[in-house]
Amino acid sequence: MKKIINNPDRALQEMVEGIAAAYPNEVKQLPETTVIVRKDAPVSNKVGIVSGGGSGHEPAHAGYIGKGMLDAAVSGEVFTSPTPDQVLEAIKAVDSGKGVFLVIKNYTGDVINFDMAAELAEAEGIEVEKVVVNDDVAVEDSSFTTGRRGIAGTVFVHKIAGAIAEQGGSLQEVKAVAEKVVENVRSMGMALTSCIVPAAGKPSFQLEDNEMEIGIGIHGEPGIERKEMATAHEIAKELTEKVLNDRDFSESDVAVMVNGLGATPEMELYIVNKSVQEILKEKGIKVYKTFVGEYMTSLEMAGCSVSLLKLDDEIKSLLNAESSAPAFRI
Amino acid sequence: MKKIINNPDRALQEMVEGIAAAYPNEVKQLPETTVIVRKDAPVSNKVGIVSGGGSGHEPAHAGYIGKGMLDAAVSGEVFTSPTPDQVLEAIKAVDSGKGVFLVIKNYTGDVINFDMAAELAEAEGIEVEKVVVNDDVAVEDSSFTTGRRGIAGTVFVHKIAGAIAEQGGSLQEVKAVAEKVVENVRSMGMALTSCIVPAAGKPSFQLEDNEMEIGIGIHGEPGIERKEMATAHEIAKELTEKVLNDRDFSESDVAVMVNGLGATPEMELYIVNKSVQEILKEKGIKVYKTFVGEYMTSLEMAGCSVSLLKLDDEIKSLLNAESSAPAFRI
Amino acid sequence: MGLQVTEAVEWMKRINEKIHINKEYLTSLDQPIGDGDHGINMARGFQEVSNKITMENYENVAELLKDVAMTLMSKVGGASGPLFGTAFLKMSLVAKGSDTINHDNITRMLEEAVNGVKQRGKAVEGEKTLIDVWSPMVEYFKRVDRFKAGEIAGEAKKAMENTKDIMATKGRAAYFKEKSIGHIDPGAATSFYMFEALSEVIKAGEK
Amino acid sequence: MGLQVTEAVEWMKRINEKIHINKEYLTSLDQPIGDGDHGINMARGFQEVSNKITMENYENVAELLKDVAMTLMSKVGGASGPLFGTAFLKMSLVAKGSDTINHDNITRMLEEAVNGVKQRGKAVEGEKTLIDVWSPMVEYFKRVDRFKAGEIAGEAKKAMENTKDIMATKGRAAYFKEKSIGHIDPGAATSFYMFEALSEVIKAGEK
Ligand SMILES: Nc1ncnc2c1ncn2[C@@H]1O[C@H](COP(=O)(O)OP(=O)(O)O)[C@@H](O)[C@H]1O
Ligand SMILES: Nc1ncnc2c1ncn2[C@@H]1O[C@H](COP(=O)(O)OP(=O)(O)O)[C@@H](O)[C@H]1O
Ligand SMILES: [Mg+2]
Ligand SMILES: [Mg+2]
Ligand SMILES: [Mg+2]
Ligand SMILES: [Mg+2]
Repeated sequence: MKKIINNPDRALQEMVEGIAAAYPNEVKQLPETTVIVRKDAPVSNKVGIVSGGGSGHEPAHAGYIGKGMLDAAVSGEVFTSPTPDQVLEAIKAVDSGKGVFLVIKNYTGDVINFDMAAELAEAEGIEVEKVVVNDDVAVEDSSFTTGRRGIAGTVFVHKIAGAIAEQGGSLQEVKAVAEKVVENVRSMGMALTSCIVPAAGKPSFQLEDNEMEIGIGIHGEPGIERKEMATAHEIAKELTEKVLNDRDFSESDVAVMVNGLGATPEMELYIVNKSVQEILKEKGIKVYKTFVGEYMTSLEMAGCSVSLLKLDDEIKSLLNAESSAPAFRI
Repeated sequence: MKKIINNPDRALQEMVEGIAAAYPNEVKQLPETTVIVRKDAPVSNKVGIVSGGGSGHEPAHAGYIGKGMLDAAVSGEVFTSPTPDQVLEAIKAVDSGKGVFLVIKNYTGDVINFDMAAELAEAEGIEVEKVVVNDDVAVEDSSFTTGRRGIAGTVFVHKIAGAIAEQGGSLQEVKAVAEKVVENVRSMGMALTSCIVPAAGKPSFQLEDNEMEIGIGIHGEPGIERKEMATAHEIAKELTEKVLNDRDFSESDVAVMVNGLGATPEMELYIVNKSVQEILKEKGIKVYKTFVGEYMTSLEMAGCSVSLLKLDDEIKSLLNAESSAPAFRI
Repeated sequence: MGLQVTEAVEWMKRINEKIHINKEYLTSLDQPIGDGDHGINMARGFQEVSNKITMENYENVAELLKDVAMTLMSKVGGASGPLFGTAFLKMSLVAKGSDTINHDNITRMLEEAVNGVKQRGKAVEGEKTLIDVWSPMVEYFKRVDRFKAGEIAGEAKKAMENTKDIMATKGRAAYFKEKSIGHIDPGAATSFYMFEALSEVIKAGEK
Repeated sequence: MGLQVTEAVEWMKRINEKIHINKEYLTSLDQPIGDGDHGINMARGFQEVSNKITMENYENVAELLKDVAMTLMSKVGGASGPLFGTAFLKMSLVAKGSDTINHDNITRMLEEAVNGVKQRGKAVEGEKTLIDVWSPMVEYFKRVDRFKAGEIAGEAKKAMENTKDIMATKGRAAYFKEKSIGHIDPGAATSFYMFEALSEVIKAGEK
């Protein structure tokens, strides 16, 4: 394992300090936590938006802190949900009295830890609401199982929940629009390589030179299907069609996200984007806005995901609203 | 070699089309070229800013096109300077009559091809000026040799030349401030892995598991020195001190860029940033603004570079000026 | 016999030891059907437990178990942190007022632990989780009328191994559906070490 | 004897062939002291040259050489594209008005080519570049009084091999300073193939 770190056990803490040191005018680290909040938190008369999860997904989640997006991001150990006490600190730091909204990705750990934090916060008199993002169509949607994972589509939820909160929306209004985004966003990912959890020191799985994993998550877990390596166009087609088969996007305006998982050259993301746009055009789906880059990563995994968000006028206007988050400036 | 491409011979063209397809309201591709220009080019009464070079450095250079930054980016084959005819097309497309300014990284190929384009443009009556960026302190500065390479510091030149042009600066004013930035910016990089030029199909060099290359460029070339792998702090120290030894930054306000080369998890960049900030603080150097992320990459190379830009009031205000470039929004 | 504070502390330290020895193994169980952090998570958590309880003087086992629970909840994260945390918290609640952990109260402690985990994890038996060790252990303790050190580890091991044949429907392993079959559940393996440690402490007490 | 259009076309096609056969070798020369694209660049360029000249009918060698130059300049990029482009452009200018490339004009053609490259590349002899093949070849052609097919390739090869001992001061290899010693310059190797192809075409014409 070659990584630019000092010690796997201190990587999380040092990263958080490095983020705080990078943007001292915009954010601050809550003392003795791995929580980063807006410098001006709590913003008075605004619903606080909190997200987070394991680390290793950077720029998620701290990169999305800013005016018009998140108020706080809680980082756990690499790929490990943060603990309830950390989430609680975040909630307390961003509550202005108007309540706090949690954006949670649908993983057992994230759901449990954030839920526990919400209970603790409510016990302290803070109103808390949440949404659980489950955009990954690689996994079957089922109420009998863990259900779908939350992946890159989560960034759209951050953006739009953050925008309505910034505009003064109530906790219930934030929740309503966040739920609408969750209903309307779908994603699918693939990987060429695994990644290395620093504390594990070796790749989470092995792929041969002619293999790829389809239906990958963002925690270095293997995908749903191992296949022979294909062309960019075939990959774009497979991901996009899986997304389109899952939800009716026809005749819609959509936002597209082609997300790199960490080690994919941007060149390749743009080649994928070319095919995605062609495929959508063929199907009569109108692309309103496109995002290409690294938004929700998996350490140094090579691969990408494609997300589609179906838009209506409300979501469009919230998507276009100003955001000062370093990793999602609009 | 595993890459998400269709064919190495078409990768450049398809990437350029993918960029154009991603931002149809902001940019356009000049037909039958690999040139991307601002949608509204030429912007009347504004000096046009053109940059470019080989591809494989994304988001450089097309990601820096936008109001307040570049007017055009010319992409060559991977790591290969674009040809004069392509650069000429870019110059012609962005000239509003106020002249065109070229930001060139100091590589023989880039310098020659851009110079030839400038000569051709001047023959067509377009006024052209240029700056050659050579921020890489890994290479000795010498007028008897090729001299220093241009690396990540180039992004600061784009930003600041773009800002003054947007404010209506004349060609000479743009040139003067761009030269000031070049005089005041220094960078140094290192790598943990090589990268794979698609058409070559194999890594440009090999590094063992306990080795790193110090003084790396951005074209997959080996570094100046091969060393035993070190900690993030040691790496940050070596890069920062090399930069500080080259130019007097003491008592200055600086902008910092911790740049990922393509496959480095952002987590690691922030860990490096933590050390860089500590080192600068110790030396009494005041950090005015920090940029952490992938700004000037080398395909899927793992590694990073550290750049420092010494600031005065003029450069500060230009650095802070609005930019709508997707990869450098301010 | 029963476990007094000293033995209960010893139990926790043995869990910590076992988890450290098997940290890589536990992580490797979490790689094919999870995200490869289970051993790392549990080792971090039980190291903190061990540090914490070494520094404290407990008057009763309930207090000790509560500290274990809180430490796991605030140091592990992931799914396993709050779930094992809940298990120990529930055990602590049942143990309140008792001086020891003994055969009389262990069944109720484990039963409450399982219920707590089920509620937190929205899971039941047969979903390939740590419940599939804890729940059979409740049944086992119900069946026997006293601590039988020689049996406990074996029962837990059997339960752990049975998770191999289950198709996961909860936790990360659920994403792999049929492909999750054939792998031992990492949380079940950690649970086995917990019961193995328990049996060793009981055995030591019998001497 | 001299090269008429047909032979000059044959010369270019042979260069193309040699570069394609040695594409990986040329690229591998560019890896330790460059960016590993030289073979790729030259193969792309000469493939385009070959396509272009196959489609055209040239009246004289100057026109042919001009197309070669323009194609290299607009299809290769990097340092080598404009530099070899300049070399062929200068040769074309000298060849203007001549029906053939022969021993009388080749010296002047190469001399002008070298001057053009030197000016464009701001380089001189001894900096470990393609100049270190072209310039010795000028000297060679000055020394002899007629085309000697048997010697040309050997002379070029010697010059190419001599670049091994030079420390680079221009081009990417200059970044490696002392470490550039011991490697053949990629552009010099390509230049050798150009002269080797020339000698073969001359030899074929002698028969
Ligand atoms: N819903 C659930 N109910 C009970 N136990 C669960 C549930 N989800 C996961 N687990 C347990 O947690 C273990 C995984 O723990 P760990 O790897 O530390 O956390 P994570 O899955 O968040 O990475 C699984 O092996 C399983 O035993
Ligand atoms: N300044 C220069 N003058 C003459 N030749 C040069 C100069 N710089 C580079 N070259 C030649 O160009 C060759 C490299 O070509 P190539 O690899 O295709 O371009 P790049 O260096 O841009 O990647 C070198 O081997 C050398 O022969
Ligand atoms: Mg985990
Ligand atoms: Mg090159
Ligand atoms: Mg896990
Ligand atoms: Mg080269």
